[in-house]
Amino acid sequence: MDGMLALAADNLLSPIILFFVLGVMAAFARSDLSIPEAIAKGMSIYLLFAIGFKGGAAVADNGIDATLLLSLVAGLVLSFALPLVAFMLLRAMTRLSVVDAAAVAGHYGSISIVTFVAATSVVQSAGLTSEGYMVAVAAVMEAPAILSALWLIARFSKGTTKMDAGLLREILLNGSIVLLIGSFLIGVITGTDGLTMIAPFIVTPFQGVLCLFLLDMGLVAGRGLREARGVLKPGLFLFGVLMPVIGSMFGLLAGSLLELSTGGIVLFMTLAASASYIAVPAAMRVALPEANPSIYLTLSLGVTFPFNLTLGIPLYLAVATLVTGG
Amino acid sequence: MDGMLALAADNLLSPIILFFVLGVMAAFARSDLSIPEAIAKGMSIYLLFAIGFKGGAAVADNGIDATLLLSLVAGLVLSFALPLVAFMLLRAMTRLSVVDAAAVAGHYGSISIVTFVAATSVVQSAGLTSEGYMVAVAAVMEAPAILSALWLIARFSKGTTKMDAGLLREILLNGSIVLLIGSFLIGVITGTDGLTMIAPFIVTPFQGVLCLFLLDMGLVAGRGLREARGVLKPGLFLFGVLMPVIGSMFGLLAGSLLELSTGGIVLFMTLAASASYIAVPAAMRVALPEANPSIYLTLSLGVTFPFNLTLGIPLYLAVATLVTGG
Amino acid sequence: MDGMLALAADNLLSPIILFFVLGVMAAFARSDLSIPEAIAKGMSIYLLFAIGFKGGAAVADNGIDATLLLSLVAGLVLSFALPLVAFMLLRAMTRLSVVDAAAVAGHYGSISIVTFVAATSVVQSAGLTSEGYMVAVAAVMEAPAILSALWLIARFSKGTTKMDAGLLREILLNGSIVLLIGSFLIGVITGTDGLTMIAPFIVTPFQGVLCLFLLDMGLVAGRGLREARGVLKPGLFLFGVLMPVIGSMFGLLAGSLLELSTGGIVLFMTLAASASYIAVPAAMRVALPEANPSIYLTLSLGVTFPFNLTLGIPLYLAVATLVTGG
Amino acid sequence: METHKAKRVAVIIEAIMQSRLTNAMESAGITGYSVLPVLAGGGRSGNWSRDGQISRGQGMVQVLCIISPEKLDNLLENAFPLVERHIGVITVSDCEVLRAERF
Amino acid sequence: METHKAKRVAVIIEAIMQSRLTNAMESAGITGYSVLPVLAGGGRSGNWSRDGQISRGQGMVQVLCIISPEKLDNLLENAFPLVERHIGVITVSDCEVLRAERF
Amino acid sequence: METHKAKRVAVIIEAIMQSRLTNAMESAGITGYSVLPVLAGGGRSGNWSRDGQISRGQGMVQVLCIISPEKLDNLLENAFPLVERHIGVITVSDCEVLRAERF
Ligand SMILES: Nc1ncnc2c1ncn2[C@@H]1O[C@H](COP(=O)(O)O)[C@@H](O)[C@H]1O
Ligand SMILES: Nc1ncnc2c1ncn2[C@@H]1O[C@H](COP(=O)(O)O)[C@@H](O)[C@H]1O
Ligand SMILES: Nc1ncnc2c1ncn2[C@@H]1O[C@H](COP(=O)(O)O)[C@@H](O)[C@H]1O
Ligand code: NA
Ligand code: NA
Ligand code: NA
Repeated sequence: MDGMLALAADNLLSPIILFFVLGVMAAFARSDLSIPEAIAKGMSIYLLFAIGFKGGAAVADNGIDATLLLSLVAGLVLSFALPLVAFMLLRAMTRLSVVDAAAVAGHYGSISIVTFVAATSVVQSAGLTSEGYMVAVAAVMEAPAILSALWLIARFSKGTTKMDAGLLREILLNGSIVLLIGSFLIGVITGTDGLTMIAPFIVTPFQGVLCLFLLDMGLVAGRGLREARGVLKPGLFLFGVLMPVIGSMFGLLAGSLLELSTGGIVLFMTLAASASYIAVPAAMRVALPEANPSIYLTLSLGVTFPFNLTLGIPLYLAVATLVTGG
Repeated sequence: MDGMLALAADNLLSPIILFFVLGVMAAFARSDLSIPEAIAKGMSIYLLFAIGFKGGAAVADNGIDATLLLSLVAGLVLSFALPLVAFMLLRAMTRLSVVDAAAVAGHYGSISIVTFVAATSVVQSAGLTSEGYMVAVAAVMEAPAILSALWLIARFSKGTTKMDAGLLREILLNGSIVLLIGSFLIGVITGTDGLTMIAPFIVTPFQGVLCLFLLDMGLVAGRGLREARGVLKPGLFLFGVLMPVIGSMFGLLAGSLLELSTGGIVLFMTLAASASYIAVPAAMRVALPEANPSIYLTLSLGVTFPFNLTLGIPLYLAVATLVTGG
Repeated sequence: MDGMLALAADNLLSPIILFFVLGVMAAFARSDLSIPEAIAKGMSIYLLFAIGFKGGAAVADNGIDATLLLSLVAGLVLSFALPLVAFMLLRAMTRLSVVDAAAVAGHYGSISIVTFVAATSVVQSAGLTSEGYMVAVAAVMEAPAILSALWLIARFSKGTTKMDAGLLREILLNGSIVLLIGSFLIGVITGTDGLTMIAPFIVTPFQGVLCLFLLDMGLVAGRGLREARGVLKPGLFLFGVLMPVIGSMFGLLAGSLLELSTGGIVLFMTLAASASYIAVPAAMRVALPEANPSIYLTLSLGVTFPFNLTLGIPLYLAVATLVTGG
Repeated sequence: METHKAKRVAVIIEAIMQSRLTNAMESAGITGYSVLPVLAGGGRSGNWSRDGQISRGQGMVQVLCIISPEKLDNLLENAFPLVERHIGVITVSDCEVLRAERF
Repeated sequence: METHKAKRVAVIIEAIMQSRLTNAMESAGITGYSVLPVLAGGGRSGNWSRDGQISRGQGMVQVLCIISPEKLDNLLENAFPLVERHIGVITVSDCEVLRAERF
Repeated sequence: METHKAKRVAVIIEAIMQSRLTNAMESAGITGYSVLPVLAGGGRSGNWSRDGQISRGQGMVQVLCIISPEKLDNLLENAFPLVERHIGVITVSDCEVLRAERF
């Protein structure tokens, strides 16, 4: 317990978290500090490129692990299943309409890649390693949850959704999925040689870029929270911190069954715990325009993301360490 | 004297200055070379982030210096006072109206962060160190001069200014102040550990980014000069090179009284000598729309900035070395 | 022959090429992956800045080579002459109108700086060195081909072109020429000292940035090819792979006569083989609006660029090694 | 200079709907349009801005379409169903064009 | 398709004045607007462009506001004092809107 | 509030032609204009978009010019030759302005 508190404190005082907090505070104080859209997008491309490639190079280094495929399948299943859990919880805990509840639920089956990156960095600082292919698991978990959300609507509401072929392609060939998987594969192909060649770009400056990126996330999350105060009823807020913990338990289960390393389990827990704030919102705007975006965005980016970043990840690390005994 | 000439020559032939000159020449030749706005803004965010953090980490390393607080106060006083000096000088040397003179004066009480960064790099090359908290001094000197400018108008002109509460907040919570102070504090909190973690991002590539940034500054300053040729009457031009030297003397006085290190004194002189070209112009457009922006922008960015960059900083370094005898 | 195949295979599996392929595939699959325009422009500024400076520093290191001037002249001559070759070939091989053929021809006299950068990196991996001033040769080869294209029109068509003074200035003071030559000169002036200072920015992360940049090139080339399928008649396509090989022979001749190093010859071949896709298209839109941009853009960026990147450069390297015997 | 009557249709719509709208227009035989960026806005669903947006890239754009008057109804009928369930604004105004044969 | 008369008010104004203008509009009960970027311009105070500007970010924007005709005077009266001392342009034109209840 | 009749001329033109157009306007004594970015478009020469463009930076822009009606012909005559050989669209519409002395 003490160890866990120390861990949480350590995490809370890392530059990464502090820059996130700076962003939130600047937004609350209505400072005009802002990162240009192109720079923010550029940094997120950098992060995807870097973690995809590093994951791939790690796989090339260790050889293909027998559990790779099973992990992908487990990720798929979780992404499909978690929205159902979230939906039931939301219907029980909040007064959201079916449409809004389904839309929110979809976000929690999918993942947030920055949360994943932050967890990777915590895992590393704790001196643990993890399976390089966890980035591939992250990629396959992005989209399925959207289908679950649409199924929930079809099942529980009279409303119609517009799941056209175009949308399906957009979801599956989403830029961040393509970049993550593509960089992963290139990492696998070029291996350690490739990594050595571009390490001064994707390894050494990584933490610094992550700080700036989280500053931007803080600004955006803070602005979102300020605008959407009215939306955040207590039940909803509670869901926003409870659901990631529940999700993480599913991740723990999957990771343990697959006998992943402790670090790998932490990452799986984090993936299951995190909520999408880019891919799923975009799909929801197309397929489910009636759902209120400020509800799902505020929950996912304003509540669950900060929770995971500050308390969640250290918690998942502590639990995983406890369970695997090392 | 010889040493100083060598110093100036050295400075003039550093990549940083040469890229600035390249930018000015490209602008004069009407080349279409330009740095995208988002990249320029991204680089300035990078510079603020990096120098704030490094300053904070240095303070964490050396312990809080007793003179920190006094230095901040001295900075505040200078920022309030220098516009009065500048105003009197302008009324004596030029034929500017009260409104234009007050607007220009406000710029010279405030500071230019890039000039400060360039000075830091010269101080370093000269093998000197400086107080890490000088970046905090820079931050507190940004805004007060604006209030002085508005006071000058209220005192000497019939015109009214619009100093609404919104403007005051905008000035104090100006993005660059928030980022600089925020990064400084995070540097103080995370100290050397934090710095080690992100040094490959904020320390090693710093000089290179600074070159590109100054290329952009040169382009923008050059374009400004080309468009505003008509504005630059001899008296005004003279003010643009005289005022920084006078300002630097006030900085020298403050730095000497505070018994700062030689490097610290150079930085204080540079802050006092430099003129704002972002924060103050923006405030002036809101509060004093009648003042002619091409006058204050041309003076601050087209005359004083290049002067400080090329001749001013080596001069301040030579004088400070002479005065402190080290 | 075996060695050459191995070389080609090596090249094809380098991260740089693989990221280009990823971009093309993403575009073909109509993924929404895209690099923001400002970031793409920022990266191209970075590349020009870096190779210009490195080239200049290398010249400073080796002393001015007697053949520098002759190489520049040879570059000029090639840039003027190659469009004539290309024009004849196009008139023989395709059914393009005089206007379209002249416009395309202009592109092949000029150069693609990214192809040049990729060749530099292949030359380096092969353990060869090259003359630092080849970047200056690249710069002088950008513009003359445009004049040849306009001359071809004047000579062979009744159409009029609008070669106003403004256009001439735009072509000669084109941003990328100014940045390349400017950085080169600053590299010459500041030499190894300057390079040491900014190497962590322009040397170590270079390959990584290049990967991202080629990802973007792949996306753009892929989208162009997808949109312009109809344009690519067999004769045209054949020209797009034949012309670079012919061009490279002229480059080989020039490089051999000048007795450049093997690496230098490879770069000269690459310059002659590559086709412009920024400077020349822009000039053509102004001077020759009747020419169909999708023809010249598709050929230059969709056919010749990928050809050079994947097969051309290894071929030129093999040939140059054969000819110089080492 | 001789000008001809035309209609200027401006649709402010979410960026993610842009390609759906222009595809629908193309199917209806309307191929000329331009898309302009929108930085910020306000409406019944609150204020937003590209900078402060929870998820950037989900802002709005303005699709501008100059057409000859007789094609207006066709355009509106094809564009409207797409916009109907979504937030946004459609305006139509009169204008004059040179080179009428192009519209 | 049924359309209704409305007014299109376009205010080109310095970016730093944007929030002051939209706040003033909101106080006057006008909540629908869109802000479009402006890249460059020229006028009595000379030419400027976002690229070559001495201090970037101080460019201009265009605030676009579609309102029902009876609200026009209210808007102009509230917007004008803000714009008055500043550089910029206000234009008003007629347009038609679908879904008139929104304006 | 008192308004005055004016013309709103909008020219969608390739970015590389922008300075040539505004220069031509200035020579014709017309100094007030604003340039707006265009992200994407479609027309007789196909579709393009700033993101997917073979050579970025070669997109289009919209040059907006508010003028008093009597200057319209002068503007069109000076602008037209430049635009004539190039792709793009010119529209003219009626509008009202405040502070008519400025136009
Ligand atoms: N009256 C209006 N004038 C101009 N733009 C508007 C107007 N109403 C809405 N918009 C734009 O359309 C978006 C969505 O509007 P709404 O559906 O009312 O929330 C706003 O954020 C604005 O960008
Ligand atoms: N007649 C006009 N048409 C379009 N935009 C204009 C016009 N006049 C001024 N502007 C815009 O408003 C800015 C300031 O104009 P001014 O106050 O005349 O200097 C210019 O830089 C343009 O962006
Ligand atoms: N009818 C139209 N309405 C709006 N923009 C148009 C129209 N026609 C053409 N454009 C714009 O002008 C560009 C060139 O048109 P075009 O010359 O028809 O290929 C297009 O890519 C659009 O950006
Ligand atoms: Na999840
Ligand atoms: Na100062
Ligand atoms: Na060539």
